[in-house]
Amino acid sequence: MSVEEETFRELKDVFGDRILDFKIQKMRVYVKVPSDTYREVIRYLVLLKGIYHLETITGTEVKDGIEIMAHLGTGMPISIRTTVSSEDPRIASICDLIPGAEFYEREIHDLLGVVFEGNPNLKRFILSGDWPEDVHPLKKSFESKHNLPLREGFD
Amino acid sequence: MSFEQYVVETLEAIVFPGFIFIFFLALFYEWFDRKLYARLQNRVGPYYTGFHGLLQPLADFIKLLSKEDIVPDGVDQLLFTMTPLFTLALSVFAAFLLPISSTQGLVSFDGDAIVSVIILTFLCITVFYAGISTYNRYAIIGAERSFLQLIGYEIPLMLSVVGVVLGAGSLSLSGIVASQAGWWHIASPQILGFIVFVFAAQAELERIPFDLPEAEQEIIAGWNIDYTGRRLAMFRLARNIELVFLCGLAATLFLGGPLGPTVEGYTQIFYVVYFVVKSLFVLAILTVVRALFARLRIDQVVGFSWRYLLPLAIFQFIVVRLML
Amino acid sequence: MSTFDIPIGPMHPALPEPLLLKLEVEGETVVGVDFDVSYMHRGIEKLLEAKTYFQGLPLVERICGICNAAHGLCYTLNVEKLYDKEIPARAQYLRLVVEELSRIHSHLLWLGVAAFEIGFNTMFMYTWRDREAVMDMLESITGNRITTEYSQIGGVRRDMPSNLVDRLLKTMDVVEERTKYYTKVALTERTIAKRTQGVGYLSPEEAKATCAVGPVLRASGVKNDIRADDPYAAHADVPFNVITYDSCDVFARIIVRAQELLECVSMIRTALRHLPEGPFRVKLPMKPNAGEALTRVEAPRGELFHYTLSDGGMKPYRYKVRTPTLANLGALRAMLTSKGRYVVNIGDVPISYGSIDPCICCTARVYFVDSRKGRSWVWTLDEIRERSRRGELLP
Amino acid sequence: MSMIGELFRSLFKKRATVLYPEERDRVHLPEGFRGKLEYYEEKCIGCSLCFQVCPSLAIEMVPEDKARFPKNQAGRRPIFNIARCTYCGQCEDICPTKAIHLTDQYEVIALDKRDLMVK
Repeated sequence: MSVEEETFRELKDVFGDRILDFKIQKMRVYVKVPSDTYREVIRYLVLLKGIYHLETITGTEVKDGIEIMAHLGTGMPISIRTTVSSEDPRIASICDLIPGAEFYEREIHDLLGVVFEGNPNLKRFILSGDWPEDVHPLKKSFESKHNLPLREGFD
Repeated sequence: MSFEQYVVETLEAIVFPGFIFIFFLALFYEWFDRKLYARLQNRVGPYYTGFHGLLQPLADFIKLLSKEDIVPDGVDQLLFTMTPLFTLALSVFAAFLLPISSTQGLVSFDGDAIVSVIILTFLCITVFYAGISTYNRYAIIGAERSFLQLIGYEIPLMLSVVGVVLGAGSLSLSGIVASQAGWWHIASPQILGFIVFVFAAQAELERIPFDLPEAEQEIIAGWNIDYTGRRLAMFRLARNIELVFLCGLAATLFLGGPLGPTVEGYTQIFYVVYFVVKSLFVLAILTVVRALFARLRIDQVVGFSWRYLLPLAIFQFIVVRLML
Repeated sequence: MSTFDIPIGPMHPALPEPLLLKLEVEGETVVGVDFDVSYMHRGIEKLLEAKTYFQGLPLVERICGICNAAHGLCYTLNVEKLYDKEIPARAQYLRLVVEELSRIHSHLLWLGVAAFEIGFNTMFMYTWRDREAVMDMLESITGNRITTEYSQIGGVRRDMPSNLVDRLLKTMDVVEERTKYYTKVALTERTIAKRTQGVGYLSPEEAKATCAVGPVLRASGVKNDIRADDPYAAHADVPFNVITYDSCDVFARIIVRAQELLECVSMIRTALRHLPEGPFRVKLPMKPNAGEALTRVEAPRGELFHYTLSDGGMKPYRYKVRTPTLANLGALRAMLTSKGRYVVNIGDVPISYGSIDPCICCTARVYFVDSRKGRSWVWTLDEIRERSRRGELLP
Repeated sequence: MSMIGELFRSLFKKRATVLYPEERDRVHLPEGFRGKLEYYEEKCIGCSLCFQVCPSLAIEMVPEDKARFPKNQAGRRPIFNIARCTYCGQCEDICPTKAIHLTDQYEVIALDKRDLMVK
């Protein structure tokens, strides 16, 4: 019963069937949860298990929407992934649990257009000021061929 | 005054120990300072213009003169144009006080030791006006810092000069030079005054560790951020002439100015040589201090002046008083 | 007191790269700070999706101008996880040597830049002069000073002959002696102590809350180093101790980085002594099998994070890079805001900013790129001027 | 004050700077240095592996009649645009017949981009 299975066993006991599927690699644990329990799992890990370090949050556009994955932990990272519908990408922010998450959430908001409810300042972070508001470059649908109209009057 | 004495005097004022000589001496000092600073850091320093970069300061000066002279709008026109002229005039007048080619300066009157120090304060005030006249954030902070720094180093500077005046028993530079005929002030306990003077000069010239008014990393160019072209050229020339003045003043007050063993016929040439060599020695000390330290924060500069420079100056003042 | 804000950047002598730091200032004390890192966004993640895995390596190496050995190593380890093939031990040892060598040159560079930030130009000149010895070694081992591209997918690019090993050991003695001298200077020089002690304070709780990484975290007393927690390459069998310091300020970061230099020197020596024989490279097919991989490497600035999702094709479906500076930005904001008794002076901003060893070109990626039309064309100078007048060229 | 010893020692030491245009011979490059590449047409077999692996699109395949070089029967051969090349050396590694070699020439200057084409 290696360390990976142990941590996964604990998560399985607490969250039971809400864990949709999982994958275990050497020193890595991936756990897939529905989007509403995403914040709950992280709160459990941060408050009870005392994991303070958030590596980053990865956003990927998959077939059935946008997949948000938070990687927590220092020694052996636990990755909690959830998918959000691409028409109305909304998810609860984890800024109050881990203040460090603010920049990662703002970056995904810029590049993929996911709205994190509860993020203190969800304004433009990584894209330059004059990049148009609704275009998100990391989406597969984004074609980098045409030149985009510039947004006037940015700060 | 007869006509040819009048011509000699104007020639003296314009050419020899006057403006032209001071101008080239200032450029030479800047070259010496940059070259020694580079050599201390195992670098080469200016190399390509002239022999080992000797003409580099002159090249910079001419380049600045030819550059475009931008006047940003919203600037106080009067102050913006007047401060460079005022600073240059002040520093050249100060340079005239120094006894270079004879034991007394071009302009010599009783009490000119005190006047020379007051000119230093005026120079700091012009720096303040230079900063305030441009409504640029960095310049305002630079000007504010130059005043804070002035509060720090001005009183120790005054005390060290007054200590020398007391030791020499006369208020005029020529008198001070005369009193050092046998015994230079630096050999006596005035050496504390010399140390205070060196640090105060470093702060007056805004060089590291006291270069806060134009701290490159924090406020880019501080008070001279908006000056370009001729105005900046004048400011830099004024700064170089001020360097000559301060090193010359230190040489006169503590190292016996132009005095030294001379051959019969050529006393004047020896005076000049002694003056330049001694002030270069003081300049070398200033450069080594520049290479040795990191820049202090504004509260640390004022703290340093009040906690170390001032007690040292007062102690030196008391010792000189007791010795008399 | 009325506050007005001072912009530092995006073009500023203290900033090596374009980052806009908006400081809200009351007199000389900084009250609030806001960042804008968007000036250097290059869209490398989008670009990597358009390149095959083998072509992606030179691009990933160029994310950062200083710590590119770490980026290259993290990329190759990450992609090799997709193949799950055995990588020869000699390659792992040689990778460790080049990674530690690049950490030495990055820390020496940082010591110089930090000294420059506080106005100590002499130390800047000396550290950068001594760094040249390390750069020459990197050049002879990998063929290029900075973009080493030493670790390839499947091992290392060149073997290290014995004469290079001897030269490397001699350089290590020089580096060790110079680092000891600089640590002595950092400890005894009073003006450095005055400018760095108590400046840029980051309490351990704040460091943990803002997920700081690398020397910034270790200088606040938190023992966290990927080379020890999750060893990669040959770090499992090359012993080293994690340096921490507990005074939580810029001075602590100087000491942590200086002592890490000494650790790197000892690691390189042990690695070179036990260099195993055998092949240094394994041929791997162009197409990895499908799956996802997540790798973390201890870059000179902190923990570097690479993640890839591959659908079996030659090109990655998604490639995510999170650089250490992005993680430390939160810590920087905590350092720069004055809270109660801890007051931040304008003079402290450049050195606190410099103390997280920012590498903005890592943080933001490529902005916009012309897609692969497969044809290259040459614009004459006036054509470019003409296009920019018509507003066709994006800023 | 602690660096004063070092400062005065370096007054008498030889300067660290290498004055590039005058002291060109003091710049010595290691033998594995990756500089401007040179291309041996007779060795090339036209497999266009270098074209596939070049990350910065610096290589372009142009048609080539088979008679000129016996080894190259594929009817095409690469031309290299040094202006786009980033000296990564991937083409030198992947080339099966060692037809590309990165020399140690680092002074790559040209007034016209077309001179930077290695045919």
